[in-house]
Amino acid sequence: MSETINKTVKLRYFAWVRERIGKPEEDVELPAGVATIADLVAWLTARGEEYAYAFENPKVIRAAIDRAHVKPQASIGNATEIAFFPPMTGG
Amino acid sequence: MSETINKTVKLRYFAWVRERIGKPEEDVELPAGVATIADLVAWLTARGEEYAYAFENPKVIRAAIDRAHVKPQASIGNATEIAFFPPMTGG
Amino acid sequence: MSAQTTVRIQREPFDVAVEAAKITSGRTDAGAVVTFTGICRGEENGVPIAALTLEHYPGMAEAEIESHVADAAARWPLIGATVIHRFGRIAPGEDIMMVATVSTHRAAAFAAADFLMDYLKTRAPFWKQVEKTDGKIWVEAKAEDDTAAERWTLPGKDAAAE
Amino acid sequence: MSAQTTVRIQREPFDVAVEAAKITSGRTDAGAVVTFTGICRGEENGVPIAALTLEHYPGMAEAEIESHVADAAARWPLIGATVIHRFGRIAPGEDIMMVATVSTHRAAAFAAADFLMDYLKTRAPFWKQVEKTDGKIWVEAKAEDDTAAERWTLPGKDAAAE
Repeated sequence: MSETINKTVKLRYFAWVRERIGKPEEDVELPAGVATIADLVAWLTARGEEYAYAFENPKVIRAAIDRAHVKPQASIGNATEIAFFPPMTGG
Repeated sequence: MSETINKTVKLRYFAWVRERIGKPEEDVELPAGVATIADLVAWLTARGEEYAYAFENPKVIRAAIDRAHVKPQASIGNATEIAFFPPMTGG
Repeated sequence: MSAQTTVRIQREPFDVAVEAAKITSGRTDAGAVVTFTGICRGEENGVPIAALTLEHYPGMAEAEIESHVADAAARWPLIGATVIHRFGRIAPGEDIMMVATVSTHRAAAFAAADFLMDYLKTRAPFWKQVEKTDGKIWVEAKAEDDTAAERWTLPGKDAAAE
Repeated sequence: MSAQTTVRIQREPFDVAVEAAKITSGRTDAGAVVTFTGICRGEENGVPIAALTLEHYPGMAEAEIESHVADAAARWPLIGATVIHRFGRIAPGEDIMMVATVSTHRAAAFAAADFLMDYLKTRAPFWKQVEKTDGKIWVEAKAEDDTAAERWTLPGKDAAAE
Protein backbone atom coordinates (compact mmCIF):
# COMPACT_ATOMS: atom_id res chain seq x y z
CA MET A 1 0.00 0.00 0.00
CA SER A 2 1.36 3.38 -0.96
CA GLU A 3 2.38 5.65 1.92
CA THR A 4 1.40 8.72 -0.03
CA ILE A 5 -2.34 8.02 0.10
CA ASN A 6 -4.07 9.16 3.28
CA LYS A 7 -5.52 6.27 5.25
CA THR A 8 -8.75 6.16 7.18
CA VAL A 9 -8.38 4.55 10.57
CA LYS A 10 -10.92 3.95 13.31
CA LEU A 11 -9.71 5.31 16.63
CA ARG A 12 -11.19 3.94 19.84
CA TYR A 13 -10.81 5.39 23.32
CA PHE A 14 -11.46 3.71 26.66
CA ALA A 15 -11.92 4.65 30.32
CA TRP A 16 -10.64 8.15 31.19
CA VAL A 17 -9.05 8.60 27.76
CA ARG A 18 -12.58 8.24 26.34
CA GLU A 19 -13.99 10.61 28.95
CA ARG A 20 -11.36 13.27 28.33
CA ILE A 21 -11.69 13.15 24.54
CA GLY A 22 -15.46 13.06 24.90
CA LYS A 23 -16.24 10.23 22.49
CA PRO A 24 -15.74 6.46 22.36
CA GLU A 25 -14.52 6.32 18.76
CA GLU A 26 -14.02 8.25 15.56
CA ASP A 27 -12.74 7.71 12.03
CA VAL A 28 -9.75 9.84 11.10
CA GLU A 29 -7.72 10.42 7.96
CA LEU A 30 -4.09 9.96 8.86
CA PRO A 31 -1.89 12.55 7.17
CA ALA A 32 1.38 11.45 5.59
CA GLY A 33 4.13 11.58 8.16
CA VAL A 34 2.08 9.88 10.89
CA ALA A 35 3.90 6.57 10.74
CA THR A 36 3.99 5.35 14.35
CA ILE A 37 1.77 5.34 17.42
CA ALA A 38 3.96 8.09 18.92
CA ASP A 39 3.45 10.18 15.76
CA LEU A 40 -0.29 9.66 16.04
CA VAL A 41 -0.34 10.73 19.69
CA ALA A 42 1.59 13.89 18.79
CA TRP A 43 -0.76 14.65 15.90
CA LEU A 44 -3.89 14.05 18.02
CA THR A 45 -2.49 16.18 20.87
CA ALA A 46 -2.26 19.12 18.47
CA ARG A 47 -5.89 18.68 17.35
CA GLY A 48 -7.53 20.26 20.39
CA GLU A 49 -7.48 20.71 24.11
CA GLU A 50 -9.55 17.57 24.79
CA TYR A 51 -6.85 15.52 23.06
CA ALA A 52 -4.07 17.46 24.77
CA TYR A 53 -5.76 16.69 28.11
CA ALA A 54 -6.16 12.97 27.32
CA PHE A 55 -2.55 12.63 26.21
CA GLU A 56 -1.00 15.08 28.68
CA ASN A 57 1.14 12.28 30.12
CA PRO A 58 1.89 10.09 27.08
CA LYS A 59 3.96 7.67 29.16
CA VAL A 60 0.86 6.28 30.88
CA ILE A 61 -1.15 5.83 27.67
CA ARG A 62 -1.34 2.32 26.24
CA ALA A 63 -2.16 1.57 22.62
CA ALA A 64 -3.42 -1.33 20.57
CA ILE A 65 -3.32 -1.82 16.82
CA ASP A 66 -6.04 -4.07 15.50
CA ARG A 67 -6.69 -5.34 19.02
CA ALA A 68 -3.11 -6.24 19.92
CA HIS A 69 -0.95 -4.32 22.42
CA VAL A 70 1.81 -2.26 20.81
CA LYS A 71 4.59 0.06 21.92
CA PRO A 72 4.72 3.78 21.03
CA GLN A 73 7.35 3.14 18.37
CA ALA A 74 5.12 0.59 16.61
CA SER A 75 4.44 1.26 12.95
CA ILE A 76 0.82 1.94 12.09
CA GLY A 77 1.17 0.17 8.75
CA ASN A 78 -2.17 -0.99 7.42
CA ALA A 79 -3.99 -0.71 10.73
CA THR A 80 -7.77 -0.47 10.53
CA GLU A 81 -8.40 0.13 14.25
CA ILE A 82 -6.17 1.86 16.78
CA ALA A 83 -7.14 2.13 20.44
CA PHE A 84 -5.84 4.30 23.27
CA PHE A 85 -6.47 3.60 26.93
CA PRO A 86 -5.00 3.92 30.43
CA PRO A 87 -3.11 1.06 32.11
CA MET A 88 -5.50 -1.84 32.55
CA THR A 89 -7.15 -2.59 35.87
CA GLY A 90 -9.17 -5.74 35.29
CA GLY A 91 -8.83 -9.03 37.10
CA MET B 1 10.99 -38.24 86.57
CA SER B 2 13.69 -40.71 87.41
CA GLU B 3 15.37 -42.37 84.44
CA THR B 4 15.82 -45.61 86.35
CA ILE B 5 12.07 -46.46 86.46
CA ASN B 6 10.75 -48.17 83.34
CA LYS B 7 8.12 -46.11 81.51
CA THR B 8 5.01 -47.35 79.76
CA VAL B 9 4.48 -45.74 76.37
CA LYS B 10 1.77 -46.28 73.80
CA LEU B 11 3.25 -47.03 70.38
CA ARG B 12 1.15 -46.43 67.25
CA TYR B 13 1.89 -47.63 63.76
CA PHE B 14 0.44 -46.41 60.48
CA ALA B 15 0.22 -47.52 56.83
CA TRP B 16 2.79 -50.16 55.85
CA VAL B 17 4.61 -49.86 59.19
CA ARG B 18 1.33 -50.99 60.81
CA GLU B 19 0.89 -53.77 58.24
CA ARG B 20 4.41 -55.09 58.67
CA ILE B 21 4.28 -55.07 62.48
CA GLY B 22 0.81 -56.56 62.32
CA LYS B 23 -0.94 -54.30 64.82
CA PRO B 24 -2.04 -50.66 64.97
CA GLU B 25 -0.81 -50.01 68.51
CA GLU B 26 0.63 -51.50 71.65
CA ASP B 27 1.74 -50.46 75.11
CA VAL B 28 5.41 -51.14 75.85
CA GLU B 29 7.66 -50.79 78.87
CA LEU B 30 10.72 -48.88 77.78
CA PRO B 31 13.89 -50.28 79.33
CA ALA B 32 16.50 -47.95 80.76
CA GLY B 33 18.89 -46.92 78.00
CA VAL B 34 16.17 -46.25 75.44
CA ALA B 35 16.43 -42.46 75.52
CA THR B 36 15.82 -41.35 71.93
CA ILE B 37 13.64 -42.29 68.98
CA ALA B 38 16.69 -43.90 67.33
CA ASP B 39 17.27 -45.98 70.50
CA LEU B 40 13.63 -47.07 70.42
CA VAL B 41 13.83 -48.09 66.75
CA ALA B 42 16.95 -50.16 67.49
CA TRP B 43 15.29 -51.79 70.50
CA LEU B 44 12.09 -52.60 68.55
CA THR B 45 14.10 -53.98 65.62
CA ALA B 46 15.66 -56.53 67.96
CA ARG B 47 12.25 -57.63 69.28
CA GLY B 48 11.24 -59.77 66.32
CA GLU B 49 11.26 -60.19 62.59
CA GLU B 50 8.05 -58.20 62.04
CA TYR B 51 9.72 -55.17 63.65
CA ALA B 52 12.97 -55.81 61.78
CA TYR B 53 10.92 -55.83 58.55
CA ALA B 54 9.06 -52.63 59.41
CA PHE B 55 12.26 -50.80 60.33
CA GLU B 56 14.56 -52.42 57.75
CA ASN B 57 15.24 -48.98 56.24
CA PRO B 58 15.19 -46.66 59.27
CA LYS B 59 15.94 -43.61 57.11
CA VAL B 60 12.46 -43.64 55.57
CA ILE B 61 10.63 -44.06 58.89
CA ARG B 62 9.05 -40.92 60.36
CA ALA B 63 8.22 -40.56 64.04
CA ALA B 64 5.96 -38.41 66.20
CA ILE B 65 6.08 -37.90 69.95
CA ASP B 66 2.73 -36.96 71.44
CA ARG B 67 1.44 -36.12 67.95
CA ALA B 68 4.26 -33.81 66.89
CA HIS B 69 6.87 -34.68 64.25
CA VAL B 70 10.32 -35.39 65.69
CA LYS B 71 13.75 -36.36 64.40
CA PRO B 72 15.46 -39.68 65.23
CA GLN B 73 17.73 -37.99 67.77
CA ALA B 74 14.73 -36.55 69.67
CA SER B 75 14.61 -37.43 73.35
CA ILE B 76 11.66 -39.57 74.40
CA GLY B 77 11.41 -37.77 77.73
CA ASN B 78 7.97 -38.12 79.28
CA ALA B 79 6.24 -39.11 76.06
CA THR B 80 2.94 -40.90 76.45
CA GLU B 81 2.41 -41.76 72.76
CA ILE B 82 5.00 -42.42 70.09
CA ALA B 83 4.02 -43.10 66.48
CA PHE B 84 5.97 -44.57 63.57
CA PHE B 85 4.91 -44.24 59.95
CA PRO B 86 6.19 -43.96 56.37
CA PRO B 87 6.61 -40.59 54.62
CA MET B 88 3.23 -38.94 54.34
CA THR B 89 1.22 -38.99 51.13
CA GLY B 90 -1.88 -36.95 51.88
CA GLY B 91 -3.05 -33.87 50.06
CA MET C 1 -3.73 -34.07 23.97
CA SER C 2 -4.77 -30.44 24.01
CA ALA C 3 -6.22 -28.56 26.94
CA GLN C 4 -9.91 -27.74 27.05
CA THR C 5 -9.99 -23.95 27.21
CA THR C 6 -12.88 -21.56 27.67
CA VAL C 7 -12.87 -17.75 27.71
CA ARG C 8 -16.05 -15.74 28.24
CA ILE C 9 -16.63 -12.02 28.67
CA GLN C 10 -20.11 -11.47 29.99
CA ARG C 11 -22.37 -9.19 31.96
CA GLU C 12 -24.05 -12.06 33.85
CA PRO C 13 -22.78 -13.74 37.03
CA PHE C 14 -21.06 -17.13 36.80
CA ASP C 15 -20.76 -20.20 39.02
CA VAL C 16 -17.13 -21.16 39.70
CA ALA C 17 -18.01 -24.68 40.86
CA VAL C 18 -20.05 -25.36 37.72
CA GLU C 19 -17.26 -24.06 35.48
CA ALA C 20 -14.61 -26.17 37.23
CA ALA C 21 -16.85 -29.25 37.02
CA LYS C 22 -17.21 -28.75 33.26
CA ILE C 23 -13.45 -29.21 32.92
CA THR C 24 -13.09 -32.25 35.19
CA SER C 25 -16.26 -34.00 34.01
CA GLY C 26 -15.45 -37.33 32.40
CA ARG C 27 -11.68 -36.89 32.83
CA THR C 28 -10.01 -39.72 34.73
CA ASP C 29 -6.67 -37.87 34.76
CA ALA C 30 -7.87 -34.76 36.63
CA GLY C 31 -6.18 -34.69 40.04
CA ALA C 32 -5.90 -31.00 40.90
CA VAL C 33 -8.25 -28.04 40.48
CA VAL C 34 -7.27 -24.47 41.34
CA THR C 35 -9.80 -21.67 41.17
CA PHE C 36 -9.41 -17.96 41.68
CA THR C 37 -12.40 -15.69 42.18
CA GLY C 38 -12.14 -11.91 42.27
CA ILE C 39 -14.88 -10.30 44.34
CA CYS C 40 -16.10 -6.71 44.42
CA ARG C 41 -15.13 -5.38 47.84
CA GLY C 42 -17.47 -3.18 49.84
CA GLU C 43 -14.75 -0.83 51.01
CA GLU C 44 -11.35 0.44 50.06
CA ASN C 45 -9.06 1.63 52.82
CA GLY C 46 -12.11 1.96 55.02
CA VAL C 47 -14.11 4.05 52.51
CA PRO C 48 -17.38 2.37 51.44
CA ILE C 49 -17.79 1.40 47.78
CA ALA C 50 -21.29 1.61 46.25
CA ALA C 51 -20.37 -0.39 43.13
CA LEU C 52 -17.75 -1.04 40.50
CA THR C 53 -18.29 -0.46 36.81
CA LEU C 54 -16.10 -2.46 34.48
CA GLU C 55 -15.45 -1.13 31.00
CA HIS C 56 -13.78 -3.40 28.45
CA TYR C 57 -12.62 -3.46 24.85
CA PRO C 58 -14.93 -5.99 23.16
CA GLY C 59 -13.13 -8.32 20.81
CA MET C 60 -9.68 -7.45 22.13
CA ALA C 61 -10.56 -8.63 25.65
CA GLU C 62 -11.46 -12.11 24.39
CA ALA C 63 -8.46 -12.29 22.03
CA GLU C 64 -5.99 -11.14 24.66
CA ILE C 65 -7.22 -13.55 27.31
CA GLU C 66 -7.41 -16.43 24.83
CA SER C 67 -3.79 -15.85 23.87
CA HIS C 68 -2.71 -16.00 27.53
CA VAL C 69 -4.77 -19.12 28.13
CA ALA C 70 -3.07 -20.72 25.11
CA ASP C 71 0.30 -19.60 26.54
CA ALA C 72 -0.52 -21.22 29.89
CA ALA C 73 -1.58 -24.45 28.16
CA ALA C 74 1.73 -24.48 26.28
CA ARG C 75 3.77 -23.91 29.44
CA TRP C 76 2.06 -26.37 31.80
CA PRO C 77 0.42 -29.77 31.23
CA LEU C 78 -3.16 -28.57 31.70
CA ILE C 79 -6.30 -30.64 31.24
CA GLY C 80 -8.23 -27.42 30.97
CA ALA C 81 -8.43 -23.75 31.85
CA THR C 82 -11.41 -21.41 32.03
CA VAL C 83 -11.41 -17.64 32.38
CA ILE C 84 -14.62 -15.65 32.76
CA HIS C 85 -14.55 -11.88 33.21
CA ARG C 86 -17.65 -9.81 33.79
CA PHE C 87 -18.27 -6.25 32.64
CA GLY C 88 -20.83 -3.61 33.57
CA ARG C 89 -21.97 -2.58 37.03
CA ILE C 90 -21.03 -4.98 39.83
CA ALA C 91 -22.19 -4.58 43.42
CA PRO C 92 -20.09 -5.31 46.51
CA GLY C 93 -20.00 -9.03 47.28
CA GLU C 94 -20.57 -10.01 43.65
CA ASP C 95 -17.95 -11.94 41.70
CA ILE C 96 -15.97 -9.96 39.11
CA MET C 97 -13.98 -12.69 37.39
CA MET C 98 -12.73 -16.23 37.75
CA VAL C 99 -9.95 -18.51 36.64
CA ALA C 100 -10.11 -22.30 36.93
CA THR C 101 -7.20 -24.56 36.01
CA VAL C 102 -7.18 -28.34 36.07
CA SER C 103 -4.18 -30.65 35.83
CA THR C 104 -3.07 -34.10 36.89
CA HIS C 105 -0.84 -32.62 39.59
CA ARG C 106 -1.11 -29.51 41.72
CA ALA C 107 2.04 -27.64 40.69
CA ALA C 108 0.82 -27.05 37.13
CA ALA C 109 -2.68 -26.05 38.23
CA PHE C 110 -1.32 -23.52 40.77
CA ALA C 111 1.30 -22.05 38.46
CA ALA C 112 -1.09 -21.66 35.53
CA ALA C 113 -3.79 -19.96 37.65
CA ASP C 114 -1.25 -17.59 39.19
CA PHE C 115 0.24 -16.82 35.75
CA LEU C 116 -3.19 -16.15 34.22
CA MET C 117 -4.15 -13.79 37.03
CA ASP C 118 -0.92 -11.82 36.72
CA TYR C 119 -1.45 -11.38 32.99
CA LEU C 120 -5.12 -10.57 33.27
CA LYS C 121 -4.33 -7.77 35.71
CA THR C 122 -1.82 -6.08 33.43
CA ARG C 123 -2.78 -7.10 29.88
CA ALA C 124 -6.53 -7.71 29.62
CA PRO C 125 -8.27 -4.54 28.37
CA PHE C 126 -10.59 -3.91 31.33
CA TRP C 127 -10.86 -0.76 33.41
CA LYS C 128 -12.50 -0.49 36.80
CA GLN C 129 -14.36 2.58 37.92
CA VAL C 130 -15.30 2.81 41.60
CA GLU C 131 -18.48 4.50 42.75
CA LYS C 132 -18.04 6.04 46.16
CA THR C 133 -20.48 8.29 47.97
CA ASP C 134 -18.55 11.33 46.73
CA GLY C 135 -18.36 10.35 43.07
CA LYS C 136 -16.82 7.98 40.55
CA ILE C 137 -13.10 7.46 40.11
CA TRP C 138 -11.07 5.25 37.82
CA VAL C 139 -8.98 2.66 39.64
CA GLU C 140 -5.26 3.29 39.16
CA ALA C 141 -3.01 0.50 37.96
CA LYS C 142 -0.61 -0.82 40.56
CA ALA C 143 3.12 -1.05 39.99
CA GLU C 144 3.07 -4.33 41.96
CA ASP C 145 0.87 -5.88 39.27
CA ASP C 146 3.49 -5.12 36.60
CA THR C 147 6.16 -6.60 38.83
CA ALA C 148 4.06 -9.73 39.38
CA ALA C 149 3.54 -10.18 35.63
CA GLU C 150 7.27 -9.78 34.96
CA ARG C 151 7.97 -12.89 37.05
CA TRP C 152 6.76 -14.97 34.11
CA THR C 153 8.76 -13.35 31.33
CA LEU C 154 11.23 -15.81 29.92
CA PRO C 155 14.67 -14.50 29.03
CA GLY C 156 14.81 -14.09 25.28
CA LYS C 157 11.03 -14.10 24.96
CA ASP C 158 9.55 -10.87 23.70
CA ALA C 159 8.59 -8.89 26.78
CA ALA C 160 5.08 -7.57 27.17
CA ALA C 161 4.53 -4.53 24.99
CA GLU C 162 3.90 -1.65 27.35
CA MET D 1 -8.11 -8.81 63.21
CA SER D 2 -7.59 -12.54 63.19
CA ALA D 3 -8.26 -14.88 60.30
CA GLN D 4 -11.27 -17.17 60.37
CA THR D 5 -9.76 -20.64 60.17
CA THR D 6 -11.43 -24.03 59.84
CA VAL D 7 -9.83 -27.49 59.76
CA ARG D 8 -11.90 -30.63 59.37
CA ILE D 9 -10.90 -34.27 58.93
CA GLN D 10 -13.92 -36.24 57.79
CA ARG D 11 -15.12 -39.29 55.91
CA GLU D 12 -17.94 -37.40 54.15
CA PRO D 13 -17.68 -35.39 50.93
CA PHE D 14 -17.50 -31.58 51.12
CA ASP D 15 -18.62 -28.69 48.92
CA VAL D 16 -15.77 -26.31 48.04
CA ALA D 17 -18.10 -23.48 46.99
CA VAL D 18 -20.07 -23.68 50.24
CA GLU D 19 -16.88 -23.68 52.31
CA ALA D 20 -15.44 -20.68 50.44
CA ALA D 21 -18.74 -18.80 50.81
CA LYS D 22 -18.65 -19.37 54.59
CA ILE D 23 -15.42 -17.37 54.73
CA THR D 24 -16.47 -14.49 52.48
CA SER D 25 -20.02 -14.21 53.84
CA GLY D 26 -20.57 -10.81 55.44
CA ARG D 27 -17.00 -9.67 54.80
CA THR D 28 -16.77 -6.41 52.85
CA ASP D 29 -12.96 -6.70 52.64
CA ALA D 30 -12.86 -10.04 50.79
CA GLY D 31 -11.49 -9.45 47.28
CA ALA D 32 -9.73 -12.70 46.37
CA VAL D 33 -10.63 -16.35 46.88
CA VAL D 34 -8.30 -19.20 45.92
CA THR D 35 -9.41 -22.81 46.19
CA PHE D 36 -7.54 -26.01 45.61
CA THR D 37 -9.34 -29.33 45.27
CA GLY D 38 -7.52 -32.65 45.12
CA ILE D 39 -9.46 -35.29 43.17
CA CYS D 40 -9.07 -39.07 43.12
CA ARG D 41 -7.83 -39.91 39.63
CA GLY D 42 -9.15 -42.90 37.74
CA GLU D 43 -5.76 -43.92 36.39
CA GLU D 44 -2.10 -43.63 37.14
CA ASN D 45 0.34 -43.80 34.23
CA GLY D 46 -2.43 -45.40 32.22
CA VAL D 47 -3.23 -48.10 34.80
CA PRO D 48 -6.84 -47.92 36.07
CA ILE D 49 -7.41 -47.17 39.76
CA ALA D 50 -10.42 -48.80 41.45
CA ALA D 51 -10.25 -46.58 44.54
CA LEU D 52 -7.99 -44.85 47.05
CA THR D 53 -8.05 -45.58 50.76
CA LEU D 54 -6.76 -42.81 53.01
CA GLU D 55 -5.44 -43.72 56.42
CA HIS D 56 -4.71 -40.93 58.90
CA TYR D 57 -3.50 -40.36 62.45
CA PRO D 58 -6.56 -39.00 64.26
CA GLY D 59 -5.76 -36.11 66.55
CA MET D 60 -2.35 -35.48 65.04
CA ALA D 61 -3.82 -34.80 61.59
CA GLU D 62 -6.02 -32.00 62.94
CA ALA D 63 -3.26 -30.57 65.15
CA GLU D 64 -0.67 -30.61 62.38
CA ILE D 65 -2.94 -28.96 59.81
CA GLU D 66 -4.17 -26.39 62.35
CA SER D 67 -0.60 -25.39 63.08
CA HIS D 68 0.14 -24.85 59.40
CA VAL D 69 -3.06 -22.87 58.92
CA ALA D 70 -2.03 -20.68 61.87
CA ASP D 71 1.41 -20.30 60.26
CA ALA D 72 -0.19 -19.22 56.97
CA ALA D 73 -2.39 -16.70 58.78
CA ALA D 74 0.70 -15.27 60.49
CA ARG D 75 2.63 -14.97 57.22
CA TRP D 76 -0.08 -13.48 54.99
CA PRO D 77 -2.97 -11.06 55.67
CA LEU D 78 -5.74 -13.65 55.38
CA ILE D 79 -9.41 -13.08 56.03
CA GLY D 80 -9.83 -16.81 56.36
CA ALA D 81 -8.52 -20.24 55.46
CA THR D 82 -10.28 -23.60 55.42
CA VAL D 83 -8.71 -27.03 55.01
CA ILE D 84 -10.82 -30.19 54.77
CA HIS D 85 -9.21 -33.59 54.28
CA ARG D 86 -11.20 -36.78 53.86
CA PHE D 87 -10.21 -40.26 55.00
CA GLY D 88 -11.49 -43.74 54.18
CA ARG D 89 -12.28 -45.18 50.79
CA ILE D 90 -12.58 -42.65 47.96
CA ALA D 91 -13.66 -43.54 44.41
CA PRO D 92 -12.24 -42.02 41.21
CA GLY D 93 -13.74 -38.62 40.50
CA GLU D 94 -14.46 -37.93 44.17
CA ASP D 95 -12.79 -35.05 46.00
CA ILE D 96 -10.02 -35.99 48.46
CA MET D 97 -9.25 -32.68 50.08
CA MET D 98 -9.60 -28.94 49.70
CA VAL D 99 -7.98 -25.69 50.70
CA ALA D 100 -9.72 -22.31 50.45
CA THR D 101 -7.98 -19.03 51.24
CA VAL D 102 -9.53 -15.58 51.24
CA SER D 103 -7.75 -12.24 51.35
CA THR D 104 -8.23 -8.65 50.27
CA HIS D 105 -5.73 -9.10 47.43
CA ARG D 106 -4.81 -12.06 45.28
CA ALA D 107 -1.12 -12.44 46.12
CA ALA D 108 -1.78 -13.43 49.73
CA ALA D 109 -4.60 -15.82 48.81
CA PHE D 110 -2.46 -17.59 46.18
CA ALA D 111 0.66 -17.81 48.33
CA ALA D 112 -1.20 -19.12 51.37
CA ALA D 113 -3.05 -21.81 49.39
CA ASP D 114 0.16 -22.94 47.68
CA PHE D 115 2.01 -22.97 51.03
CA LEU D 116 -0.73 -24.98 52.74
CA MET D 117 -0.77 -27.57 49.94
CA ASP D 118 2.99 -28.01 50.06
CA TYR D 119 2.90 -28.58 53.81
CA LEU D 120 -0.11 -30.86 53.72
CA LYS D 121 1.64 -33.10 51.20
CA THR D 122 4.75 -33.57 53.32
CA ARG D 123 3.64 -33.01 56.94
CA ALA D 124 0.00 -34.00 57.41
CA PRO D 125 -0.19 -37.60 58.70
CA PHE D 126 -2.19 -39.17 55.87
CA TRP D 127 -1.24 -42.16 53.76
CA LYS D 128 -2.81 -43.14 50.47
CA GLN D 129 -3.28 -46.73 49.40
CA VAL D 130 -4.23 -47.35 45.77
CA GLU D 131 -6.47 -50.23 44.77
CA LYS D 132 -5.62 -51.47 41.32
CA THR D 133 -6.96 -54.56 39.62
CA ASP D 134 -3.88 -56.52 40.71
CA GLY D 135 -3.93 -55.49 44.38
CA LYS D 136 -3.38 -52.68 46.83
CA ILE D 137 -0.22 -50.65 47.07
CA TRP D 138 0.83 -47.76 49.28
CA VAL D 139 1.55 -44.56 47.39
CA GLU D 140 5.20 -43.57 47.67
CA ALA D 141 6.15 -40.08 48.80
CA LYS D 142 7.63 -37.91 46.08
CA ALA D 143 10.96 -36.14 46.45
CA GLU D 144 9.45 -33.21 44.53
CA ASP D 145 6.95 -32.68 47.36
CA ASP D 146 9.77 -32.26 49.88
CA THR D 147 11.47 -29.82 47.52
CA ALA D 148 8.23 -27.86 47.14
CA ALA D 149 7.78 -27.62 50.90
CA GLU D 150 11.36 -26.43 51.37
CA ARG D 151 10.59 -23.32 49.29
CA TRP D 152 8.80 -21.89 52.31
CA THR D 153 11.45 -22.53 54.95
CA LEU D 154 12.77 -19.25 56.26
CA PRO D 155 16.49 -19.03 56.95
CA GLY D 156 16.98 -19.28 60.70
CA LYS D 157 13.57 -20.82 61.22
CA ASP D 158 13.64 -24.35 62.56
CA ALA D 159 13.45 -26.58 59.52
CA ALA D 160 10.77 -29.23 59.33
CA ALA D 161 11.62 -32.18 61.53
CA GLU D 162 12.09 -35.11 59.21
